[in-house]
Amino acid sequence: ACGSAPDSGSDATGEATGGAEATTAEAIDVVDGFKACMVSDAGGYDDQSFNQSGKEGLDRAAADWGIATNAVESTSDADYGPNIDSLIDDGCTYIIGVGFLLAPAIAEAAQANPDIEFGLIDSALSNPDFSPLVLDNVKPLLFNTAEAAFLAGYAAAGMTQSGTVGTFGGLPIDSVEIFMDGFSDGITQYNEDNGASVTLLGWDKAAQTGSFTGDFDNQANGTTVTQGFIDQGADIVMPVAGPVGLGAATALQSGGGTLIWVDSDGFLSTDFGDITLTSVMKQIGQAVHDSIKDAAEGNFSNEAYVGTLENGGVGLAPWHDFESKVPAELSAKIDDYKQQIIDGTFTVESENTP
Amino acid sequence: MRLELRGITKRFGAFTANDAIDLVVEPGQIHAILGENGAGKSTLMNVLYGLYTPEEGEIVVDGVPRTFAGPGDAMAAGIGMVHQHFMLVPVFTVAENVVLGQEPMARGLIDAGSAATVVRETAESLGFHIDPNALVGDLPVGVQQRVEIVKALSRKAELLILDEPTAVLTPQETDELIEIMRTLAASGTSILFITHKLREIRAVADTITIIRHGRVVGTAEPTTPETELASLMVGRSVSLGVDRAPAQPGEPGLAVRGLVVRDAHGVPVVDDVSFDVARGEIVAVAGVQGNGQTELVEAILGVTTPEHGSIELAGRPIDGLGVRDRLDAGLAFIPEDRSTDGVVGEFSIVENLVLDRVGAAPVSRGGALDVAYLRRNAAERVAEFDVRTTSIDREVGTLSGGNQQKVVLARELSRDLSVLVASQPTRGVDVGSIEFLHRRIVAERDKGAAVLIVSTELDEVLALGDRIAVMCGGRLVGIVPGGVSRDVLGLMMTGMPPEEAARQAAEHHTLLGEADLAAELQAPDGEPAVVQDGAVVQDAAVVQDASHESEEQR
Amino acid sequence: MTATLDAPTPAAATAAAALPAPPPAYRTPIVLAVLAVVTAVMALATPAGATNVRISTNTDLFQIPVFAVPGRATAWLLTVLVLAAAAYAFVLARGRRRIPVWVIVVAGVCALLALLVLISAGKTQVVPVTGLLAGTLFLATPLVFGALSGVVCERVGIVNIAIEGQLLAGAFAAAVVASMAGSAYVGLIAAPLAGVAVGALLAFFSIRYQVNQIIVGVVLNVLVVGLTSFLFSTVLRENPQLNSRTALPTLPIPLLSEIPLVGPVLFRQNLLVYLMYAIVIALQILIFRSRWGLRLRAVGEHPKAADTVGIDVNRTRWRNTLLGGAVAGLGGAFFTVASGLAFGKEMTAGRGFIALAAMILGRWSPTGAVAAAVVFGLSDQLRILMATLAVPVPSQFLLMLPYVVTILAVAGFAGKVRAPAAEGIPYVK
Amino acid sequence: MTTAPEPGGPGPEPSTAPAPVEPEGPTRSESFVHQVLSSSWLLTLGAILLAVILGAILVIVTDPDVQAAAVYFFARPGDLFAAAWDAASSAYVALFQGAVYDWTASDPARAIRPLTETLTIATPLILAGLSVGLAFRSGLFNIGGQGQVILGGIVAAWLGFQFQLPAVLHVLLAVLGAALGGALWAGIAGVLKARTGAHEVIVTIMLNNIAGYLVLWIVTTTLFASGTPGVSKAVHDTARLPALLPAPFRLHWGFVLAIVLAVGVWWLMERSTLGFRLRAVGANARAARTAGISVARMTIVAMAIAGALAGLAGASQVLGTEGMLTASVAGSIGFDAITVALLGRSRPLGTVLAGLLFGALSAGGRLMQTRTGTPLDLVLVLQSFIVLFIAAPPLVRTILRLPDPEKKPSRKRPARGDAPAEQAGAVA
Ligand SMILES: Nc1ncnc2c1ncn2[C@@H]1O[C@H](COP(=O)(O)OP(=O)(O)OP(=O)(O)O)[C@@H](O)[C@H]1O
Ligand SMILES: Nc1ncnc2c1ncn2[C@@H]1O[C@H](COP(=O)(O)OP(=O)(O)OP(=O)(O)O)[C@@H](O)[C@H]1O
Ligand SMILES: [Mg+2]
Ligand SMILES: [Mg+2]
Repeated sequence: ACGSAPDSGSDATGEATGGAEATTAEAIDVVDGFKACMVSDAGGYDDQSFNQSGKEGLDRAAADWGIATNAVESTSDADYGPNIDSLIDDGCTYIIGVGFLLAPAIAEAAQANPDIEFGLIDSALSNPDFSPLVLDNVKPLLFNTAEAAFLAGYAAAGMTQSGTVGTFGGLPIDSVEIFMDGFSDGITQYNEDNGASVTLLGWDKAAQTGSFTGDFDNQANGTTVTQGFIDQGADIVMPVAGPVGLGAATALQSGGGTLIWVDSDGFLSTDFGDITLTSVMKQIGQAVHDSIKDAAEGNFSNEAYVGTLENGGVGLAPWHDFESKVPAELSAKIDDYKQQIIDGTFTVESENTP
Repeated sequence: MRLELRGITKRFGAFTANDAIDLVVEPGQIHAILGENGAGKSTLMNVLYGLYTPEEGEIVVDGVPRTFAGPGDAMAAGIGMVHQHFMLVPVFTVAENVVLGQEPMARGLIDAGSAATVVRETAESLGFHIDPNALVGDLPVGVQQRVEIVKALSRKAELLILDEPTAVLTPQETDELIEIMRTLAASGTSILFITHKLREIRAVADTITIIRHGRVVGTAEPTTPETELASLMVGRSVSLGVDRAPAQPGEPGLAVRGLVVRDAHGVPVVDDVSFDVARGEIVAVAGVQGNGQTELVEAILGVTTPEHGSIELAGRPIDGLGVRDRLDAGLAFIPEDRSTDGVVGEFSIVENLVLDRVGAAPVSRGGALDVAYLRRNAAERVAEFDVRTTSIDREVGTLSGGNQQKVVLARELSRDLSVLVASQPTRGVDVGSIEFLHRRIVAERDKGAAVLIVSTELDEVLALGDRIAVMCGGRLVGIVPGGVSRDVLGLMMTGMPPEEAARQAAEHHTLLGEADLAAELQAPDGEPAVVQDGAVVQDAAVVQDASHESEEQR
Repeated sequence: MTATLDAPTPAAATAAAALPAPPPAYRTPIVLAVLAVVTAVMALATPAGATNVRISTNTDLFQIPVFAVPGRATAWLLTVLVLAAAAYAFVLARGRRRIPVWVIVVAGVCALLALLVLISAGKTQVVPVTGLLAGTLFLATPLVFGALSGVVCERVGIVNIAIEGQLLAGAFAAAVVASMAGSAYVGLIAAPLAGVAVGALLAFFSIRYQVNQIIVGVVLNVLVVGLTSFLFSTVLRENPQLNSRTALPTLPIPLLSEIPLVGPVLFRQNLLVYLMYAIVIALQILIFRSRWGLRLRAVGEHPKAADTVGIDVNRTRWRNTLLGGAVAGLGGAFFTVASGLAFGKEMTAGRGFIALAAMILGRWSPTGAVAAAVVFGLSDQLRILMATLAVPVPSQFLLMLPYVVTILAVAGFAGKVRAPAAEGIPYVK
Repeated sequence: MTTAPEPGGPGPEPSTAPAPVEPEGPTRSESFVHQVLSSSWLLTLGAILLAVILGAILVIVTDPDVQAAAVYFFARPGDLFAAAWDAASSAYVALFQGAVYDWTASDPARAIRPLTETLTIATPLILAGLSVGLAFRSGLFNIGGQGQVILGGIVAAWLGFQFQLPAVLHVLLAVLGAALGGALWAGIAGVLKARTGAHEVIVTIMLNNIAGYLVLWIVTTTLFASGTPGVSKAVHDTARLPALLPAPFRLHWGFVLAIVLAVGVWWLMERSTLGFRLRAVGANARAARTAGISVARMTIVAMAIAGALAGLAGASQVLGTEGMLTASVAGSIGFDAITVALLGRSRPLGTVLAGLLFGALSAGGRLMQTRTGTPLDLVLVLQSFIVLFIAAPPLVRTILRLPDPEKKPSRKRPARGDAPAEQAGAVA
């Protein structure tokens, strides 16, 4: 096709309706003028983490049902309000804010624009006195990540050769610490169950202190922190630091360690599939996708969506390459806990739960 | 080398610094160029050395016309230059400075050994010794100058330009320099010797070219009478001998007791100095630059903390006070380097005229500047001190040095002052202004201020000092009455005690002193070109009609 | 200076810095004495019990078993060492002699070690000395490159605030070109070229147009962040194959890499780190002893003097600004190919500014810059270790540690630094 | 001596007559006229134009449609040009609409909203820009705006939610507290510089990082934490800087504060003794010292005032725009402020204008992103090119072939090294 022009009938504008290629999803009845939009937090859509997952959900919705979408990126906290506003301006009818940092901006916009629907990932709204704030036109999309992280912790404790595992975060913020809390609990549980003494480096749940690299940018810091864990004998590490986790992966790769990824299935989304034991998945994309479907069909509700092991909103990724290496009884025990959590007979608690 | 300059013209914007200058230097000749400040001497030399490209004219070396794109070309053509402001890197060693640009190499790195050898051998051929490994910044200026000469000669210069080389030397050091110049000339090196001091020219030059306002206004022989040279150089006759009454010392003004100041290395740079200046008296401090005068006045001002000793201002100890309080106590201060210490170049004349008294009425009230007062003050001071400017709002940095200096003096002399400390009050100022500034300083004395003048120019010291203190190596060598002979001061500047200096000076004169004597003998009317009320006439501008002027003043 | 947008030239800045009368010569000894007191306090606070130290890695030829060091005794020993350094400094200061940098370094390292003992004594975790050192080197690498770039540029009289931009441009170019070529080594060629491009802009504006160098530097940083992020969000997002992961292999040097302790740290590295050694050594020798270095320094100290001996000042500045750019650009490769990572937005995360600090702290000399970078890397390592050892301090405060250490170092020891005299001043004949 | 020879005259006789004229150098009033004549506005426009062109090139070459059309360039070159024009023009049109006036908006309020957004965003930039500019003129390079904004924000938030006070009093207290917070933080750098000579560039960079982690910690403390993680309690309404316009406009009194402070800084620097001293120290510290001005004290004072201004930028965010404290309250205000101050030549008027330009670019950038998907980073590229071009007028003249106003018969200043930047002219 090199050098030959496309025939003039179909031009670039054809793309906007490019829903044609969506094959898997069944068609839905989209409300007239529906437009689904998204605002990232300051991390931006390339964060290899929740902004990116959210955007994938949005893109998938566009592809599946041919709905109009728009996504804007924020570069700082000051951008949230104006970005939401420019989306309102742009004719969006359903606007999703990614990340708890957008909560105040979403609350404000929702109160000012009662006819527009909003979604908020990772946070519910609250009043200044900590009491929950429920607005008719805001749907919180929450994830009980600790549940899945618990399973990952259990798995890590069961799989470690050295009896030491580690975790670290990018910055000490709740959405990061919740992973670390669950992970820690999983290890404690394993030790209790098996009289083992697997130690966790990098997070002290009781004191809520631990290892952080200081930002979500400098991947080299992930490498050094992980190398520090390896030097202490750790052989499995769960970085909760977006792209900085890739730095951890390189250290694990050269140090013969194993990685537990977070947010997405690291086996698929990173280049480090061969050392990825499993991933703590937070199905933000799916939640976004589903909430858009509801809104598009006119079925918006302000009821919070809580991703749990039960509804598959959070989960442990498949073992992939490690399938053969994970002992059957460990795998079974993990499934067992999963079931108990789903049944409600076992709960994972974290003070960082949204 | 035979050098010929033909019709050299150099302009800076609309300003013509050199105007069709012709000049011939014969091999082995010492060719003096005489001209007052700003005449264009340095500019011409910079053209010759390839630093400036002339707008017009030709440089002919040994009959071949040359164009110099940069100093590299000039050096290649055998021209060496010792700049008025030394071109030495202070943090480099002597050897590094000398070989810079033509480094001897060994195994890819600079051959330190042969660099040192070059220094030693060149210095020895001129009859002195320099430590090649000394840091240039640590050396006295006189030695730095020798480094410059060694640097030029080590580049096989056949023509050596010396731009005002004697400004920083004691008379005795000047003698040594003259010896070196003669040695060089004898070995065939041509020398271009820039100065505005007539006595030096007479002592050493083979021929003289006089420049005024960028033009060659005449050539002369060393035998030409000083008066003639002077009027050629200045274009008129000027008196620099300040006509002043004898001092009438009153109460103590400034008292310095056992002052010791150490530098960063712990070396005492002011070493146990004590003296008094009474009100109504001028004490002039003579000495070669870098012998502690700077630190002495800085300690008086309070920007340097002395290790020992005390300072009293009008009988009141000021040791614990900061600069601000000392100024408020009646100290007026004229720093030696006006552009770095005296004025803020980017500030207007208006602002600079109140730089050290913004905090008090009438300059400000309630923290707000009184703009009307500032402008009125500026207009008055500019008129009073004859500051030449297009506007009082002009940035001081764009004024000429002399006018900048007038701004500093105008500021300091318009305050209530009991003590005036002035360093190099007329450095780089044109002849006419020197006269004016000196008169103003004497006027302050007569109003009852205690005045301390620090100057490296013996002429100035002799012109102003009621008493003269000489510093050497941080110590006060002695205090002698005004009007003593230059040779005595010169010897004291080398550290010799006054009595010894007086004895030796009587025994044999310096070359310059001899030249003076010779000139006296030659002077057409036999009138010695010296003294008037104990003040010495500045060589540069000879008094012809002193009588006329005295008449005027009567 | 009204003319130059009123940014202070560094010359003015340093002049101001040097002003408050000659600082007391006893400052360094006093600071060291304070440090000794702090160390003593730490020794007092050190719990009973031993610190487990490991100085070999699993892959070493000679395995040295983990051994225990008595905590309190070691802490006191370190205190004595710091005290000795302080005392020696006092003696030197009284004799008004220069206090050599190593005295300060020894005291600083001893104090840091005492902190290490304080946090690790009586704990089961080991102190992996090799790992600490290797991590220090790792963190110091980009800082060393950045600081060396600063040294070259500033020694020739051009203030290089654009180090951050040069590192980032280098990181970007290394990743993209290595991805396209499929070889990490090609990235090592592209990175310095990108740095040179940034250096060329710096030189163009500050030499040719005499724009204030601080302005140009600050703005170039913004420009590079803007450009790389823009390209990342457009071209690289659409063509992920342009930004894939390529890694420089580790090249252990036979024999040397088997030396206990230092072997694995220094000689089990990739090419970029070996290049760093070579550049540090070469610059340290060449700047002070070669023709190039002499002229470089002459131009930075007294350009007019250099001009009068036939050195083309502005050409010298141009060349060395480009060279400095190349060094920093090469250092940028650390973030991508040398770490085996793809490019990420703003992934240099302010290291260029830390490098600038290292250069000043290192007094404009290559070895000084290395020492400063190592101090920074070590304090960063220490805080990582503290977090790992679960020291009960909020994580946010641990994260501050390297920055606090830098401020203390600058305020305590490096105050009276002298920048090249002509730095920041354009040369016009 | 620089007096030109008077033709045939007797030379410079000392005289007490009113000063004769020296024919060199521009005076201040002259240079003002000169600046106007040299059409600095034209130059500024030229600089912006060049930056816009470079930005357009960047947009065009990275645009997928353009790349697609380039593949078959020889078959149908028109497509390429159309696609290129489309990519660049739509981005810039959106930028303009987002910054000034949006004629496509649904209602009049929305149409003029962009301009108010520009002013809102410009507010902290102007305040922090004044901070950097004041420090510059006092001879200090304050890279620490970021940290000072944060400290200002922390104090403003705390005073804002912790106390119950009458409206005017409360906001005054919170604003002053923010200024004090910024002043103290910057004062650390000032004191260290004055006492130990520690380079303010290093110290302020480090303080930025420390402040960043400090605020991260503080929003998690029980004192600050709200129901929403990472966000502090909201400040009371009594502590809010009141809105200037009704909702949906966000413009608040912070903007008025910024303008008033710009005037205040002008007065301080040009008309007060303190400003005089600060400028003297900045321009020539040695001469200032000789004139009895304490350089150390002025260093501390300058940093403190600069910190106070930056702290007010934090207050403007916390008490005005946002109403609460978040960990990234400073955004990139502290760094943008450096460029703003550089562009504004450290003068208050220039800083206000530069702040407005940057505010416009960032407000417009958001709409550009929303409408055309062009990454916000383009704004950074535009900003840096504008500053570079404005700092190098000869370059702009050469490229745009503008006449050189220097070429009139006025003597150039002797080699002071900075002459070319001189004509940067009034800016923006
Ligand atoms: N680079 C320059 N730009 C503009 N004017 C200059 C420059 N250099 C010198 N001038 C002017 O040219 C004139 C001649 O200066 P020059 O330095 O040659 O004088 P000089 O004879 O060496 O004086 P001095 O005895 O003081 O050294 C002076 O008026 C000076 O102000
Ligand atoms: N020499 C000095 N060096 C540095 N700062 C000074 C100096 N003198 C005064 N200041 C500072 O400037 C402020 C005003 O000082 P000053 O006493 O000069 O006031 P002022 O300008 O005289 O005002 P007013 O005329 O109303 O008394 C003082 O608070 C002090 O901080
Ligand atoms: Mg928490
Ligand atoms: Mg001269």
